[in-house]
This record gives sequence, C-alpha cells and structure tokens, in this order.
Amino acid sequence: MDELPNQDGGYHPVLAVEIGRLRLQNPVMTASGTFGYGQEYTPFVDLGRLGAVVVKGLSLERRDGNPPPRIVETPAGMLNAVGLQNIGVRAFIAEKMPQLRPYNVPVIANIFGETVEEYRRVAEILADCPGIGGIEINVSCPNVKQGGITFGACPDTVQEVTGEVRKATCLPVIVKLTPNVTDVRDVARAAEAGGADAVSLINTLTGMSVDIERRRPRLANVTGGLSGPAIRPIALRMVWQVVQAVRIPVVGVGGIMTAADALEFLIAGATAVEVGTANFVRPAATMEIIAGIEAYLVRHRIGDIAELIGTLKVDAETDAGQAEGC
Amino acid sequence: MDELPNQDGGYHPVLAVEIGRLRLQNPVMTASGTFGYGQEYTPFVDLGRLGAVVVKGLSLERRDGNPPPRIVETPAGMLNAVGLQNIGVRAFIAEKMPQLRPYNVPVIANIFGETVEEYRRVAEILADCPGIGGIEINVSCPNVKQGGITFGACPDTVQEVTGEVRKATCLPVIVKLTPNVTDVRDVARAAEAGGADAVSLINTLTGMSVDIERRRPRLANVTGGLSGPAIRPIALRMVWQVVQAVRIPVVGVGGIMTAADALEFLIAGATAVEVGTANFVRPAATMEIIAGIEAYLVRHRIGDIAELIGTLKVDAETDAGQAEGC
Amino acid sequence: MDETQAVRGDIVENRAVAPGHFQMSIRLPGSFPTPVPGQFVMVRSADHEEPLLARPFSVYGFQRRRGETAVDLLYRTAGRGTALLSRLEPGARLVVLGPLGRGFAPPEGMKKVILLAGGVGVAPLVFLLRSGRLAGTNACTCYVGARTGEQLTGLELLRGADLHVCTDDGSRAFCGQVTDLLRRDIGGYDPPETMIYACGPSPMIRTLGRLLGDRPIRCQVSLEERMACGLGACLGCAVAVRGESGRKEYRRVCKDGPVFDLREILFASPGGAEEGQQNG
Amino acid sequence: MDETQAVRGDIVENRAVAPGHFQMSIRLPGSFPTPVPGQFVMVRSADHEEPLLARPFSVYGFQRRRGETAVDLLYRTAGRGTALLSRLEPGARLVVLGPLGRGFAPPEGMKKVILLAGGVGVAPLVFLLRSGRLAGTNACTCYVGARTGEQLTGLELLRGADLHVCTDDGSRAFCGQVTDLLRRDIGGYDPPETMIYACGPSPMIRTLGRLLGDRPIRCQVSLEERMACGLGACLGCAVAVRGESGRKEYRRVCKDGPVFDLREILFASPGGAEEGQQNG
Ligand SMILES: Cc1cc2nc3c(=O)[nH]c(=O)nc-3n(C[C@H](O)[C@H](O)[C@H](O)COP(=O)(O)OP(=O)(O)OC[C@H]3O[C@@H](n4cnc5c(N)ncnc54)[C@H](O)[C@@H]3O)c2cc1C
Ligand SMILES: Cc1cc2nc3c(=O)[nH]c(=O)nc-3n(C[C@H](O)[C@H](O)[C@H](O)COP(=O)(O)OP(=O)(O)OC[C@H]3O[C@@H](n4cnc5c(N)ncnc54)[C@H](O)[C@@H]3O)c2cc1C
Ligand SMILES: Cc1cc2nc3c(=O)[nH]c(=O)nc-3n(C[C@H](O)[C@H](O)[C@H](O)COP(=O)(O)O)c2cc1C
Ligand SMILES: Cc1cc2nc3c(=O)[nH]c(=O)nc-3n(C[C@H](O)[C@H](O)[C@H](O)COP(=O)(O)O)c2cc1C
Ligand code: FES
Ligand code: FES
Repeated sequence: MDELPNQDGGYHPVLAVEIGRLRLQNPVMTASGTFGYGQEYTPFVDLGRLGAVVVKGLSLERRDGNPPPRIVETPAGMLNAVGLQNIGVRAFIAEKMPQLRPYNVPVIANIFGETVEEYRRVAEILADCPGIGGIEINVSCPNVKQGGITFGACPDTVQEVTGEVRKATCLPVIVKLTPNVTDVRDVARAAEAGGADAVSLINTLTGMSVDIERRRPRLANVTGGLSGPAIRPIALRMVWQVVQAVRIPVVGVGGIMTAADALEFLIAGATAVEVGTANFVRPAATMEIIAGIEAYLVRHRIGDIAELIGTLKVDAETDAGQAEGC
Repeated sequence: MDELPNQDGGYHPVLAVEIGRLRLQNPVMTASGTFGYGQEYTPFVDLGRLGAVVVKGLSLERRDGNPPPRIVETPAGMLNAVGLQNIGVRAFIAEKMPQLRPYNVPVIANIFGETVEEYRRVAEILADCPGIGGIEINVSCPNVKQGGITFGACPDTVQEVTGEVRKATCLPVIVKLTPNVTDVRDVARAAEAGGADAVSLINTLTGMSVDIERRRPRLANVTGGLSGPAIRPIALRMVWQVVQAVRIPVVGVGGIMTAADALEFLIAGATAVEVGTANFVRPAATMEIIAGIEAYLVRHRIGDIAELIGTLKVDAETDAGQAEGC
Repeated sequence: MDETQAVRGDIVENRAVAPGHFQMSIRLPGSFPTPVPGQFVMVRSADHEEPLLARPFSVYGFQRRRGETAVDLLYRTAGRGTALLSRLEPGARLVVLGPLGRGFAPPEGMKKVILLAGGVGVAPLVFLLRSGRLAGTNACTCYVGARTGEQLTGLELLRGADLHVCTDDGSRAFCGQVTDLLRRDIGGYDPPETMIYACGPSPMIRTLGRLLGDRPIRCQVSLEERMACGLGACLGCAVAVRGESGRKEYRRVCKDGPVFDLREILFASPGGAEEGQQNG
Repeated sequence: MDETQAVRGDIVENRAVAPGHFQMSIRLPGSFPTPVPGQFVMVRSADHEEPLLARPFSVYGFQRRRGETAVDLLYRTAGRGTALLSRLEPGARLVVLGPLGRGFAPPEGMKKVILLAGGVGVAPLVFLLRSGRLAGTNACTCYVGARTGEQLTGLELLRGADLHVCTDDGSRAFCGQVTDLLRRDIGGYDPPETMIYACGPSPMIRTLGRLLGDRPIRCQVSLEERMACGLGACLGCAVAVRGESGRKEYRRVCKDGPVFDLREILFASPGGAEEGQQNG
C-alpha cells in the first residue's frame, strides 16, 4: 500500500540476542549432533559468524553408539539412531576445544548421562573450560535408574537434573526438551524451577521404519529420532506453547531449513534457533539463514530483532493447549 | 536365491481380517474426516471394495466447525483445523446412511463428544442403525468438563468413555488414540480395559504454522492437526509399541500413501490400516493400496494376510519403550 | 452430469505472460469432461513428491480440436506450488483432477451482464465470455483491474466486449481498483435486468459486497480458499454464509462453490476470523 | 589438500547402460577439486525437495578438458533417490558435494595389483585404474562380477588389464561370484608383493574377508553405508572396526573411509547387528 521510500542501503539491524548471561551475535546456532564438533563444517561455514556452536552430546566416558544402519530417510525427514556415540567430555576438552577457541564463537556443550550424578559430573568437568559459553542438557536419554524411562518425560526428574547441573556450574544452562510428552509445558516449567537459564526444543520425535522385503526394522536400533522439515509444525507449536508458559528464553529447534522457517519460530517467541538436519542438506544452511533473517529485518524496517521476537498476532483468546483441530 | 517357479497366475491370497466381530474383506479402511461420508469419492473408488468406510466424526448435534483458513500444507504433510464440523448423528443416519447401504461395505461411525455422556448418547443413537459395522471413538477432543484437556491424554478418562460406549452398543468399538501423549501404551491399555474391541492410531499430531509476512498463524484456529507422510514414522513406532502392549487388534493410521506403507504397519502388527491424507493426493489411493497389498502377498507366496501380520523380525531384545536414538 | 476424473496431463505450453504470471496449456485425455465456466481443476506435478497437495486453478480455456483435448490455466506465482509449476517445461507430466465445483449459472434472460475481474480472477470470466454462455444477453461490460499495467493479462481474449481497465499503480489506464470503476457506473445499471460475474482477491469481493449494499443486483462471485481434496470431503475450504435460518453456516468452496451468490457470503473481519469462532 | 565444495552441477549425459544401471556425467565448476580414486561425491536434484538427503556415489571418472570439468558416475537404481536421478534429463540441475572421504592408497611398490569388483562396485576401481595411480606396478588383474551378463558395465574401460569376468546367473563368462574367481587363483599371488583393491556389495566383502583369512595380503576395500552429511559430522555412517586396543570401535565411512583395510573391519552377523548392541 503506502510503501516507504527505499532505504535499504546501509541499514544494519541489530541481530544480537541474549540467553541468560550469554550474548549471541545473532540467534542462529547449530543443533547438537548435526554439526559434529564444528570443524567438519569449516569448508562451508565461518564458525565465527554463528550465534553459537552446539556440539555433539557429551557423556562422562566415550561411548560407542549403536550398530549400523543408524539412519534412514523418511518423507521430509530422517530417523537417526546414532546412540549418543561421543568421545567423552575429557577428550572433547583436550582435543576439540583447542580447535574451536580460535573462532571466538560461544561453544555450547550438549551433555547427557544415565544418572543424575553423571549429568552433574559432566557439567562440573566443563565448568571451567575456557571457551565454553553454556551447557545444554539433553534430557531425552533413558534414565537407567528408572528402568529406561527418559529423563525428559518426567517433570520432577528434569527439575532435579537441572538443579544439580545448575549447582555444578556458573555457565548458562539450557535444558533441551523432548517432544515425546503429553504436555511439554509441564517439563519446561520444571526446567525453569530447577534454575535453567533457557529451554531449547524440540529434540527428535521417536519414529520407526520397516523394510517390507526383509520384514526387519530399517534401523538396527529399531526406533530412532525423527528430525527435519517434517517435524517443524510440531516444534513450532510446542515452542509457542512453552513461550507462554515460562519466563526464561526459549530456543526453537526442529525442521528449520531456511530463514523463513527460523522467522516463524522467532515470531512465535523463540529468542534463538538451532539448525539441525538442514546442515546435511545444505552445508552452508546456517550462513544462509543468518543472511536471510537480516534481509527480512531490513525489508520490514525492523531495527532490532528484539522488536520481532514474540510478535505473533493471535486473535481472540486462543487456547495454547492441546485442543486439536480434527 | 532359490526362487520358486512362478505360480502367480490364479493365486488369490486371503485378504480378509477381523476386528472383533467385524469381518473386513481386506484390511484397508478410510480414515475419518478424509473421505467425507463416502459419496464424495465414488467417481474414483468402488466403495464396495473397501475394507470399511470410516466416516467424518459425528457428534450429537450438528457443529459448524472452525473459521477458515482451516488447512495449510507443510513439508510432506498438512495441518487441518476443520474443528469437527459435521451434520450431527441423526442427520447422518437419515441422509447419508441410505446412500451408503447399497455398497454393502461396513460403515464405521467415528464419534466424539465434549462429555462422556455425549459420547454415550451418540453411540446409543447409532446402536441399531442398519449398515453401521462399528464405532470408532475419537478421544482427541477437548473434554469441556476437565478444562479442555483432551480425553485421549488421560488413561482413566479413556477407560471411562470406552466403558460407557461399550454399554450403549453391541457394535464393535474401536478407540482412536491420540499421539500427543508421553506413552501411548498406557492409553491403549486403558481402552482395552474399558472393553474396546480394537484401538486405532494415530490421530493427528498438534502443529502450527506462521505466516511471517503477516505475523499471524496460518490457521484461524492457530493450531491444527498434522497428517500425511511426515508423521508416518511416528505412527508406525506407536503402532508397534501398542501391538506389544495390548491383546486386541490394532488399526494403523498415519501417513499411509502406498501399499508399501500399509505393509510396514501390517508387518509391525497392525490388523488393518486406515488411509487418510492420501485420498486427497490420489483419490483412488485406497484401491491402489488394496491391489498393491494383494500383489505383494502373491509375490511373496503368502496365502493369507494373517501370515504376514506382526511378522516383524527384531533381533535381540529391543525395548519398545521411549528410548531415543539421539 | 459427467463425472470428475483424475487424469495424467502433459504440459504443452507454459510461458510467462507478465512478471510472475504464467499461462499453461495442458493436454488431457479425450475422455476428460468439458468444464462449465467457473469450474476449476486441481493440478500437481506427477514427478515431484512435494508439494503434496494439488493446487486449484480456474479453467481459463478449454479446447477439443484436431483430436486433442487441452485445458488452459492462467496463474500467478503465489508460493511454492505455483513456483514449481512455473518452472516446468513442455512435456512435463501433471496430474489433473476435474472438472470440479459448480460453475457460473447462465444469465437467464438478464439484459445486461457485467464481468468484474481482479488480477488472475480474469481467468474464469474469460472462459465464461468465450464459452458462448452469455450469448443470450444484449450487452456485456467488463471491468478488469490489476496491480500494474504489465500484469493486465487476458485482455486480448476480452476483445469485442465493452472493456474498462484499471491498475492499482496507474501505470495503465484508470488508476484505482475495479470496484472504483464499477462504483462510477453502478447507478446506470438496472438491478433486475443485470447480472454481475466477479472473481478476484478477497478484498475486492468484500468491497464489492459493500458497494452493492442493498441494491438488488444479482452477483455471482467465484471464491478462493485453501483446498486439500477438491471433492467436498475434507471440509477444508470453508466459507461462511448466511444459512437458511439466517445463522452462520459453512459451505465448501470446492463443492458448493466456487461460485456463490454474493449476498449469501458472510465476510470475516479483516485479517482475522469471523465472529463466533469456536475451537476443537 | 583441496577442500570439499558444495556446487551446482548440470547433467550433461544420463543414459541407461544396462537394465537399471545408468551412467551420468555432470558438468561442474572449474574450481571443483580433482578427486582421488576411491573418493565419492554426494548428489541431489536442485529442483526437487524430496528426497531430502543427497546420495553418495563413487567417482567413476573425472575430466578437465576444453575448459570443462565433469565428473562421471555409474549407478544402479536402488530406491527412490536413484530412481529420481535416473529420470532426470540432460540440463537438469544438481547439487554436488565433494570430493569426499579418503580414497585408495597407492600400491607403493607392490609388484601385483588385484582389482575385485562386484556390480557397480566397479566404478571406483575403473577410476583407480585409469587414474594412472597404479602405474608403478608390473601387473594388474581385474576380477569383475555382476548378477547378469547385461549388468556387466564398465568393462570397456578396463581394457588392457588382465580381465576375469563372471556372472551370478552364468549368462556370461564364468558362472559364480568374483570371490570364486579369486579363490581359484589366490594361491598364485605372493602376499607381501600383492595389493587388492575391492568394492562391491557387503556379502562380497564379507566373503572376501573369509577367503583371505590369515593370508597377509593387503586389501583395501571401499565400503557403503547410509549417509546424511558425508562430512563426518552426523555419525550416521558407522562401520565397526577393531580399534587399537583390539576392541570394537565405530568409524565413519564418509570421513575415515570409504576405503578401509579389510583386516580392520568387524563384520556384523548376517542380517543383523554386531554383538554388543547398545541402545539409547
Ligand atoms: C477455485 C479456485 C480457483 C483458483 N483459480 C486460480 C487461477 O485461475 N489462477 C491463479 O493464479 N490462482 C488461482 N487460485 C489460487 C491458487 O490456487 C493459489 O494461488 C495457489 O494454490 C497457491 O499455491 P502456492 O503453493 O503457490 O502458494 P502457497 O505457498 O500455498 O501460499 C501462498 C499464498 O497463497 C495463498 N493461497 C494458498 N492457497 C490458496 C488457495 N487455494 N486459494 C487462495 N489463496 C491461496 C496463501 O494464503 C498464501 O498467502 C484459485 C484458487 C481456488 C480455490
Ligand atoms: C561411499 C559410497 C559410494 C557409493 N557409490 C555408488 C556407486 O558408485 N554407484 C551406485 O550405484 N551406488 C553407490 N553407492 C550406493 C548408493 O549411495 C545407494 O544405492 C543410494 O544411496 C540408494 O539411494 P536410493 O534413494 O535410491 O535408495 P533407498 O530408497 O535409500 O534405499 C534402497 C536400498 O539401498 C540401500 N542403501 C541406501 N543408501 C545406501 C548407501 N548409502 N549405501 C549403501 N546402500 C544404501 C538401502 O539399504 C536399501 O536397501 C555408494 C554408497 C556409498 C556410501
Ligand atoms: C544425527 C543426529 C544426531 C543428534 N544428536 C543429538 C545429540 O547428541 N544431543 C541432542 O540433544 N540432540 C541431538 N540431535 C537432535 C538435534 O539436535 C535436533 O534437536 C533435532 O534434530 C531437531 O532439529 P532438526 O529438525 O533441525 O534436525 C541429533 C539429531 C540428529 C539428526
Ligand atoms: C481434514 C482432516 C479431518 C479429520 N477429521 C477427523 C475426524 O473427524 N475424526 C477423527 O478421528 N480423525 C480425523 N482426522 C484424522 C485422520 O482420520 C487420521 O487419523 C490422520 O489424518 C492421520 O492419517 P493420515 O496421515 O493418513 O491422514 C482428520 C484428518 C484430516 C486430515
Ligand atoms: S477442498 Fe476438501 S472439502 Fe473442499
Ligand atoms: S555421513 Fe555423516 S558422519 Fe558420515
């Protein structure tokens, strides 16, 4: 309608956001497990331009992971059953951190354990490692003490794990929520109560695929985690719900392939986003997404990304609940 | 390797399956809400060749449904927020059943209510309607008495609704489970305990989509139900879990587009399947799927589909639980 | 009535007719029923899994000649579905579902016919005019508008009619909207003798509704709404109308429309949903 | 070392060379690094959203001439990704990621080189032979097998080598598997002087492992596993090897391979996973 005269030239919106004490130069991070330890993507990504690098999940000791096949493609997505293979937190600090520090990008360590104690110890070991900007707690792992039910399915356990990690470190703590629950807000509130600086969501949805010729699961582990654009609508819905349920920042994850996708999460109230499966499809995806967000802000004359975050206009009172539209 | 001589000619495998007392000539049904009242598809589908026709969800009184936009496409899927628009159970019996009866296909009435009492009354009204082969209870609706939490999220409520419907009718009762729960097996067991003859799953996953230019939800209802191939891996995982958790037949629903997809569910243990979103993409999808299942049985020299159902080979003990493969 | 079909179609032609606007001609099997003006087809690429759902387009032209059957579409690139279609080359294979919906009712003895088109809304009106269905009427006036002069498409097919053109940016002809053109002339039309056929973006239809107000001029409008099935089964394409008892009811654009009597339509509050929204 | 790139490529040629087998030639930007034999590329259509992930293929040939750079692939249609590739026409746009992985190590003074190929596994071995990297060795013997005579592809490119051919169905040459051919001759090769390069389906690699048994012949095999990133980041493409301490470790086919020393590999029990499976 009444277009303003073109003022794009030289317009540089503020992209920086804050997650607790952690300042990110822009809201685009990598999602754990999809970006290795960062180094793998240096031919395509200037790590120094990322909001943060979230590294592959770390445990106290190295872990082998699951037998192959570990991945299978599904419509607009993929299942993975890597099985938390990692080199262990100490080897990470000794071997990988020295390579990451020169980029001057916050490194967020994604951590997991089979007991609350293990979570705490991994956090402790990371606590005074220079270059680590924060800790992301992956609660989507089976809790061996409770018969393999995932930590993330139970608000009380999430609060406990968060609290223990909180005590073990001064670093900003992000709790990464699993979507495989009835009401993700309950778990988000538990993380907040446990002292989390932020929550990130979603981790993968549990899925499965069958080879009908061999009548066998396509993954050696039978089930795996579904990621990719297929899950984006679910992730966005949960992020929107959680934004309304907690006061701490929310990091949106799940099926973000383009700047437009990232903007959906930011508008719905996410303070930052993590890009996962997209890295596999377009190795420079994160760079394209940062550029695309900036271009959108310029086009819409938004001087600071803070003016965009959480500005979703919703008519009337709409229940952020589970009410389905069937 | 050692191929048998070709004996395809004239080989006619048995496709019939049973859901409680209800015998289906083949395991392919339509999914509620995706096939109208059947009539809409007669240019493409010989209704008489279907396993069953599951009609759009019926309530006691007619309902308007939600304002538009009601649907939006997403990667390998779609969100719908139709909002349970329907003509009401009595109008269905008076106006739609007479058109369906001549096809001699079992008609399964999908029903819902806002209170347990409403479910019971709808079931009662259908109880002695000739041509109705069964009732499918949709528990994915907000329970007005419990502040809008869906019936399907709470095992006790599911058991209660199932029990009430069970008392109101002699027809086979199928309980349709929502996937928006932490452990679908708990709800499936509740349906079994309530007297269900079968469970069907999954209904849609709640999702959302945002128009970044207008900064508004793309659906007037904000959230909607995600269906289509995107959700198939999740549906298949849940079906496999439920098959191991209950003794009653399980009907697989979710993202089934082709015979190969249907076969994944059958091999994982589903006695029958429902085809939903595929009808929109290929109106004759159900016919193609029936033909494809038959061709597979012929090719694999399987004389009766019962010899295929639930024959998934899983090595070692694999936990059917929530353990994720991150 | 001939039944709807789902058939393979081959692209014969697919060319840009204006920036972001394309005309596509699709060869169909001879069995494909002849569409009524105002009916539409749903189209998707046979060689792409995505987008999943077919996209609806009004029939812009239809020919059976030299043993070949073809349907023409006029479309603008709105999102990923139409963007993909615009990239397809002649020879590319489509799936075409149609003819769908209820088309325009003939003017039945009305003396005056008005065609009111906004943007690609011209497509079904061109087909209506050229179908010969308006033959009985004495006079036909066309009001055609577009955002820019470049985007005025299909005008050559309206030759012969009394044509009034406008553009939003004034780059060609009258600067303003088709409804402005009509407003100027509306007093001169005799309501009981006049039939309006309209197709265009929702704001145009809404303005038209306000413009006609209580004038008893019959007006058939072709509406758009997001569709999944196109067959009346999914209830996705709802439009709110005043039902028999005067209360709000939803109709299916794909089956009960896409052509509706303008007077039936209940307009949503701009940018949002109608009153009486109801969840679940 | 030249860095991996993600570039646009155009299909120059894509033709069936046998039933279900295609040879594709892709024009690349001149900046694309020259791959080492045994390295691979990941390819997807730039104009299809599905499948999402690129598919890995060994480099079958690589040319820089008349200012043009091109990579050749030899592939069989295994599922929906390769089926889509096989339908693409010259001119279709691809995204190519590569060169990826560690290629074959040169024979380093070995007197005898053996190439052992099953099916499309011939692709990297053809590139190896033609690359000139084997030039230092006196003698090169190729064993090439396929399911049927029709499916024996790439033989013309092995001309000059001492060639032994077989088919599973006996429709051409020796009836049996390449490992049967090798078994017949194996006694005649002097272990410390011989280097085997092998590529083919998993059962072939497994049989080869059993066949060589304790013979101290060095054998480099190119392995296949499902891949997401191709860059070593996702840990999706795991293969079990005997680690330094003798215990099982997983290596990444895409980064640590695809070429491995046969002796390192821990084979899974047929049809299932290895011992020691571990969930979560
Ligand atoms: C009966 C009918 C006839 C139509 N005839 C024509 C025609 O002749 N020429 C033409 O160019 N377009 C026509 N349309 C609109 C056309 O269907 C949409 O532009 C198209 O579906 C958009 O698909 P997309 O994937 O490119 O856009 P999307 O990415 O799906 O959406 C882009 C934008 O288009 C809007 N949109 C999406 N689907 C529809 C829809 N079904 N109706 C209206 N707006 C929509 C969205 O709200 C969004 O703002 C018709 C629509 C209907 C219902
Ligand atoms: C390093 C490497 C080099 C390869 N080189 C060639 C080559 O030169 N020519 C060629 O024809 N093929 C090659 N392959 C195999 C090729 O990548 C697969 O056939 C292809 O990815 C299958 O994709 P699809 O979508 O057609 O099949 P899908 O539908 O994904 O699967 C069909 C079948 O192929 C198997 N499969 C899928 N992906 C792979 C994979 N990455 N590796 C092995 N099997 C797989 C599946 O288990 C399934 O049985 C190579 C694989 C790797 C890892
Ligand atoms: C191969 C793979 C490995 C992953 N590993 C981890 C992990 O170690 N820790 C974690 O918290 N999430 C892990 N994830 C989940 C992602 O971080 C992310 O939450 C999920 O993939 C959804 O985002 P996406 O759709 O953008 O990929 C992994 C995902 C993939 C695909
Ligand atoms: C437009 C639409 C309307 C639906 N309406 C109902 C309904 O009334 N009752 C019900 O139980 N499920 C309903 N569903 C859910 C489907 O029956 C099915 O469970 C779901 O779509 C998943 O299957 P699919 O991926 O094959 O579509 C609806 C789904 C769609 C897409
Ligand atoms: S599009 Fe399905 S009812 Fe209209
Ligand atoms: S494919 Fe990702 S690590 Fe190998």
